[in-house]
Amino acid sequence: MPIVKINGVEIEVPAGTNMIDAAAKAGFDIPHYCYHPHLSIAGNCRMCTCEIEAGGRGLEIACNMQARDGLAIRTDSPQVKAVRRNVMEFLLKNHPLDCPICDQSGECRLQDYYMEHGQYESRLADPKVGKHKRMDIGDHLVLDAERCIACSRCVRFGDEVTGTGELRLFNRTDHTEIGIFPGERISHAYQGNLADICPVGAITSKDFRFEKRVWYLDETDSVCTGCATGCNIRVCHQQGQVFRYMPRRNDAVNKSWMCDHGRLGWQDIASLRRVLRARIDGKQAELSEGIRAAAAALRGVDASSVAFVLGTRATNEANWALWKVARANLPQAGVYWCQGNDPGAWSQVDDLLMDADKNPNRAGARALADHDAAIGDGTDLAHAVREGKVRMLVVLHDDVLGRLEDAAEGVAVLHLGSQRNTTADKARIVLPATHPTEQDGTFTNRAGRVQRIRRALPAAGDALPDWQLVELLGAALGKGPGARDAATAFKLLAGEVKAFAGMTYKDLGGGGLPLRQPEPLPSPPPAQPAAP
Amino acid sequence: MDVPKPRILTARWGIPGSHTLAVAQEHGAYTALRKALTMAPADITAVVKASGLRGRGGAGFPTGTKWTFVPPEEKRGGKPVYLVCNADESEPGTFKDRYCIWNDPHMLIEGCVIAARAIGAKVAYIYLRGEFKYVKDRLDQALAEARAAGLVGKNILGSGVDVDVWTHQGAGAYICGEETALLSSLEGERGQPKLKPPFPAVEGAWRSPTIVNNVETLQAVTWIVEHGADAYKAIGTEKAPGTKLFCCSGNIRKPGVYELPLGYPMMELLNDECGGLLPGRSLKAVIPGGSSVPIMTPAEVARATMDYESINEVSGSYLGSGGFIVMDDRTDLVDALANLLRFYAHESCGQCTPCREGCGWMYSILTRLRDGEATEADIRVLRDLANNIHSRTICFFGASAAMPVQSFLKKFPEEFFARAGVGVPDDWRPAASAK
Amino acid sequence: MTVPALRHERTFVERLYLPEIVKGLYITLRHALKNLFEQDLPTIEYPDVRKPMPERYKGAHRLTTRPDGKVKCVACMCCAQVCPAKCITIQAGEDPNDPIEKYPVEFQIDMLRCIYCGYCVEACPKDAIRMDTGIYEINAFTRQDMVHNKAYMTDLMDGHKPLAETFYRQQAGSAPKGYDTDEQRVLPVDGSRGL
Amino acid sequence: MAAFPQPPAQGHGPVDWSDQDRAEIAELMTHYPTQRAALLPILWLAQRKWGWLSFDVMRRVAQTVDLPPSEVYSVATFYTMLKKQPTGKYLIQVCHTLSCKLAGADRIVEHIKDRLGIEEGQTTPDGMFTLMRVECLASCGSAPMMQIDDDFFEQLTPESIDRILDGLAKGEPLPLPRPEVDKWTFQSLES
Amino acid sequence: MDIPWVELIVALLKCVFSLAFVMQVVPILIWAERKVSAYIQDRTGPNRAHIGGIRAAGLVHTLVDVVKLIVKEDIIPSHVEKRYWFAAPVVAMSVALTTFTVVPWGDALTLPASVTALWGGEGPLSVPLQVAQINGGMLFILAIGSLGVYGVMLAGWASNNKFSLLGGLRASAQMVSYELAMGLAVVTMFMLYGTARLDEIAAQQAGPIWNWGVFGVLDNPGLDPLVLVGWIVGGLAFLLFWTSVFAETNRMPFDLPEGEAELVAGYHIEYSSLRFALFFMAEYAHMVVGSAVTATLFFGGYNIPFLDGQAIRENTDIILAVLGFGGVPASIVFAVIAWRRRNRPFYKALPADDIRHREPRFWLAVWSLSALAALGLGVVGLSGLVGGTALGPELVAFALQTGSLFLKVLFGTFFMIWIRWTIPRFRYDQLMDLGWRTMLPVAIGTVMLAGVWVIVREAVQAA
Repeated sequence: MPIVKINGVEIEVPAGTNMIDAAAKAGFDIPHYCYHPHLSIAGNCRMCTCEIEAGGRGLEIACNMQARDGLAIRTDSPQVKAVRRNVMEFLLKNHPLDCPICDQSGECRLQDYYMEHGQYESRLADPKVGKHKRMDIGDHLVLDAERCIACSRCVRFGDEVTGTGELRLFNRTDHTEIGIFPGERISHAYQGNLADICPVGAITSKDFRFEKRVWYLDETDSVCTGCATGCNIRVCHQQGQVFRYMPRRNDAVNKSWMCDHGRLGWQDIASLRRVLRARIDGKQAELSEGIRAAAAALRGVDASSVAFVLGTRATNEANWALWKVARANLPQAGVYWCQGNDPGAWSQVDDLLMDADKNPNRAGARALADHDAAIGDGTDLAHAVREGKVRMLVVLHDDVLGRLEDAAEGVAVLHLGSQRNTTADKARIVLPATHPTEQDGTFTNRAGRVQRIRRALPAAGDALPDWQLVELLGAALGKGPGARDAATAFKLLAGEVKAFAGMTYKDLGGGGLPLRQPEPLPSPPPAQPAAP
Repeated sequence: MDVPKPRILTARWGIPGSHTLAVAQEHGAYTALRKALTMAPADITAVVKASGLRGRGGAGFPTGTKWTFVPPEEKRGGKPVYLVCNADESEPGTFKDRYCIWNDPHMLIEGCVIAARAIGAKVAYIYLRGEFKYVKDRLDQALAEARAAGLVGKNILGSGVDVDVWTHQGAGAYICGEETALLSSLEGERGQPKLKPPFPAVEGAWRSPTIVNNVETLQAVTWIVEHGADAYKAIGTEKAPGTKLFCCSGNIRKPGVYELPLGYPMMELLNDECGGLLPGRSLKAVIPGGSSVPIMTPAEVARATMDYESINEVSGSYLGSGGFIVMDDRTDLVDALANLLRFYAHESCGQCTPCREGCGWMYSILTRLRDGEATEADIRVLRDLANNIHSRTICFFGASAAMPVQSFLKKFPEEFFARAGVGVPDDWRPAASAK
Repeated sequence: MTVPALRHERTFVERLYLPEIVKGLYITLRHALKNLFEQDLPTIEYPDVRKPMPERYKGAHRLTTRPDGKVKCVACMCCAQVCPAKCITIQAGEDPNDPIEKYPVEFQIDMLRCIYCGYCVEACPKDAIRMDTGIYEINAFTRQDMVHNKAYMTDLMDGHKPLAETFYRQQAGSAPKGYDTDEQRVLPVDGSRGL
Repeated sequence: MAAFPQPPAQGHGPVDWSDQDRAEIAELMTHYPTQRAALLPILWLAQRKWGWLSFDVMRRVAQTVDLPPSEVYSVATFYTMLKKQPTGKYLIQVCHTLSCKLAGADRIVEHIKDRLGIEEGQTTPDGMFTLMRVECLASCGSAPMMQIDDDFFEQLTPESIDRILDGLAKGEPLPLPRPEVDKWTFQSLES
Repeated sequence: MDIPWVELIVALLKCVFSLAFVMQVVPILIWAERKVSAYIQDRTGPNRAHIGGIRAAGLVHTLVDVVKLIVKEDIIPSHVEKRYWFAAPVVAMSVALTTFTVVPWGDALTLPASVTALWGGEGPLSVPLQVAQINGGMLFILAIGSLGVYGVMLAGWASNNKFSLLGGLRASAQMVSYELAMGLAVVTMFMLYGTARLDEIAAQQAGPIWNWGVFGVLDNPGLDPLVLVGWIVGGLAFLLFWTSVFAETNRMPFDLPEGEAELVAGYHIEYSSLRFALFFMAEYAHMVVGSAVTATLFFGGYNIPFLDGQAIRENTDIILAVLGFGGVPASIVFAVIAWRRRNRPFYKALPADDIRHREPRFWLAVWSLSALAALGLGVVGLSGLVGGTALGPELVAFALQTGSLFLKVLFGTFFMIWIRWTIPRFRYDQLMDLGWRTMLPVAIGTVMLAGVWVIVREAVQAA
């Protein structure tokens, strides 16, 4: 691996590494607009210009400079600073400076770099070039061509990531602007990324439009629960209200992208379909009453006719806890996991990010099933129900009844979940669980990567985190798994289940870890409706 | 100056019907090709290299050396090699290629085939600027004749060499004269320059190795292959052998294209070939190599000879593409610079920041200056902008736009400051009256 | 930076206190008698007489308008952000028919919280909020009424001049410099707008 | 929010190639290793066929080369010779870059404007002529000059302009070939 | 008739008079406090409230204040000890008023036989101008004054509030501390006067000004340098007493029982409306009584220097004439000033129909009438009609002597106000330090010195 020198700091990077990345590794921030780690090099913003000390000469753009032995650059010489200042001046020449109404304010690179590298005094006495403003270019996007600095990130995104290529540069000279063909609209499912990658306010999101100034938002790293892909996200929220999800870079999962369905996933946090209170036989009840009633109901039936259903929408911790509760208190009861596709809910599946399986933790539930061969799958459960062996179902976040339909007539159901569905509506006892944004835990994505979710919001209503709800149910039955918090639950889980062996929340960090197993789980065939 | 003025490139010019295959062959066309077909490609390259031929497009890079940059076949990974002839003649002040093709299309075709053979290309494209529709028609006609005669296409003259030559018409973009932009345009994209590295010789059109040569260069190649490197070296100067077509325009009696050996004194070009200035006029300034090179003062003109080194030594300017624009004392230099900047502001491809925003900005300042509405501070901003654009862009266009501004402001500051209503400030010329 | 007070050892006379007390009494008596007999106190007999407010006096906030009558404010939240008392609440909205896309659907200032620091005025990039009304009588019977809303602040100076200017004109016969003539407005002399 | 760009008031409506065009396009495509490289020649073809490139035409071209229409529009807006607006029957483009300016291009433009009674960028009411100033046309030696459609007219004088425009107005074809083109050195206009 | 009706009625009248004497001063003091503080601080003070356009320099405010305090809601907190809480302001007020009963405001009013005959009296009746002639009059004041601390303590404790309790504690500690010095200062004066009866004390100070207590109570000084000792004794006693009066009345700089910064308000924090007003007025009543007692002990009481009761009665007509003709030009000057004030900027800024435009006219009228009255008085004096009657000189003496005391009280209270707006308040430790470590030793020393002086004085007077 070549060793390059940046501002006198020597650093070893893989051959071909871009100097912006190399500098970042060495701890130097090279300002840039057009460069994006997951897009091709355009080199047109000229902001990343650096001075070559050795292995070349003059000023070169860092984004088009590849690490090679003997290369030494400076990112802080007076000349480099002058170039940045001048480039900023040029960029702002025709920029409308409508920061007050621009949603990008606060996360705009023009602002940031201006403060850092700008000239601070205007020399502009000439009129600015006017361009198209406020154009409706897609279901989720607004385009303001005046703010555009023609970095062409969005063009390259359209060419290289989605392959749709709607956005283009039109005209030339300082009339260059981004736009789409008249009558066309951006219709792919990754529009939000265009607003994300736009370093200025040219492309902004309609969903977030004028909702909040970004500097008010708190950010919590989490994982998207919209499908099995498990895109890394950042939950942007303020005072208990989520305003948007943003993708978080994780090269192993989602690079820098996420789909629009996932991006709008926060809208169901406060939806009418949330379960906020415990219900017993259709009547609202205190949570403690609900748990007592559930325990009593479980004790009142023959243990062998009870089936516990692990949820593919529940965290690993909760599934493990439910399994432990079942094994410790009702050893004769059956434990099942269901793959749980919701057929038809999402039809669009591509080779980019979206998965047909809309459950974020299928692989986690499956890893548990692999650990304990006695855990049956959805087919086994359907069998058992049809044969009438099951008199009582304990369901964690799963719409079992929705799939079994009338086969499960007469089966008493205890539902632990956050959203109303067929199962929750028909259940005898419903206990409210939190939305993933309201709890700590882990999900295992389709590729078997265990990733943290973090609590961003206070729990709505009486809801409790999945694992805690199960824990309390276990305690009411006699023996809970004995976790005090999510981290402990995960630690116990890691100590017991080989696939998670040795993992801790600290190890998972921001990017997660793959399950420990000889080979990764195969991806499911896309768009194939799964059997319940 | 009594130097021989051999007609190498213009040999067949003026002969009636020289554009037809029959007349051209009568006057020696395609003899070089026949000779080249007998040579190994490497030998052709060696001859060209030995001749010291430098690219006539403006940069003056040795052509033979450029050809050697094409990766050998085993390193190409099966990618083809392309030859592209740059006939996108759009530098203001330059108009030679049009006459080259118009008068002697077969010499270009011959050159293309020879060069293509040298670099191993199977296809050569002649990129003509969009306005040269009628030139393209004549070239296409010549090509058709040559193709019919087996001089172009598959199995040329039974040698087993395949070289197809196609014309490609641009559509009015100065920037397409820049080689990477030309390749973008050839690929059917916006004619925006590409990042270097990789250089076109390594990764050019369709990401394959591509050699881009000027029309005049390829025609010179024809002559070199026919007559040998030594004959070519005998003409011109040591560092810049051969002849060059000079496109003379502006306030002179006899504008036009003149073929002269390199190293010809500039003053004689002006006074003898061009017929001197119009009666009663005196020389104010000369732009020696197309609009984008720095301007020269009369004193510099008197000392310079027409070759790459001398011009640069004497005035810091460049020979460029040989567009020799003469301005006499009637010329308003502020207006002239505004005129040039309007050209650059109009032609910037809009890709990278300094040139995209800077050219328009410089033009608007110059417009105000021309109209007497600018101040001294504006002139300083203008110079700063030019400095900030120069060599900070993807392609050479930025420098092309900046150099006139820099040189006009440096060499003729009186006119500009007078327009702002002030004298030249003391700090403007830092002891640099060295010129 | 703390500056140490200059102290000296007390002399015996000073330690007796009584002479010092007499000195103090002399000073206060001198003031009292002077004021009793000369009667040129700087006190202004408000509200019959009003002090000419300086141009830069920070009175009640108003929202300025564009020529078409819409508020200049574009709901950029700069004022809300900079406000140390966090008394400004803005709800942004989109105006589909206006080239200036963003406008405040509601703009509220809780005058009970406001500390009149004027940061909002300084932070405003659009000159949309000003405190040049000269109104310092900000009162209401309920807490809710002390929350000034967009309509109130927009119409506050409707047809009137900023108070400060009126006072100058009233008292000195000339307006202070620095007011743009477009927005000059006349305030009723009875001061009813302020009460 | 506004739709972008505003489609021009006029367009061509649905357009399609003739068989001859298709053959020509197929032949053009053989010149290049990729299909899209033929975009520029096809746009020229389209412009010659339909006069100018409306959005309808560009959409058709996009289908032909299998590209998003925005890509075609992007390319079309880059090149000045591709007409995004309809012009008169004859498009007069007068060069006004440095050499032509030194030779008096401004006078030429003024003369044409006076003669046709239009401003730059306008079309005569009868739809015959559109006048434009353009940047360098590589005919600096024979300045001043203009281009009418595809043809150069050089060393212009007011008289020669009158002659050319008279001829065109009468419906005569463009005088071709013209003697100036074969010359490469010129006697300057001594004026 | 066993019941001496006449004496009963006279006693009642005297009570009413003394009550009126104190209570009429209180509003004036409140007004003066505001006005003096304003002038000292270069302000105008209260001047808004008016009756029919007449603002009377802010005097109306005091009236309005009273009305306000009376009609305000009387908040009785639920957590207080009700009985004591109710009692506290009453205690405070009654103590202040009771002490005045032993202060004489004139030597005696001798009603001639012609008057007493109206109710069948026999011969002239001499009415001492003092509510109660008690032998230990000064001791009575000390005793009753000490009760004042109960009002404060009760209020502080009964309010059941930390702050009020702290205020009450401070007040009681402070009062107890300064009572010592006060008592010793009084003892000094006892030694000098040889009696504790205030009427006798006042009578001893009649005549020349050096008879005043503050100069050591000297009948016939001569020019002996030893007189200075008397001055020192009297002066020290006065300083001690006067300082203690400040402390006892909780006036600045000894107003530690109150304190917005540290105690919110002090012992009366829970009081509002009229109950608060009682505390408020009690403070001022205390000031009046303190000033009256000080005047009596040190400044000749009701005596006018060089003009004892006998002299007044003998020269009634001359005094009246001088007063009358002296008053005329003074009134005219005031009338002119009042009339000129109509040109003040304030009146010019008023709307034309403002009712306050009549103010200058009102004052012009008042001062004109006053000039007329003074003229009348002068004429009466000249005419010699009054001096000839039996009752006339008695009434003039009564008026002048009471007026003298009134002026002295006013000056005393003004001085208290003046001090308040001049001197910053003590810290509590400084207060205690001053009381115990400075004033007590000095007071003891003063008592000793007084003993010396009593002996020396005899020698001096003998000389």
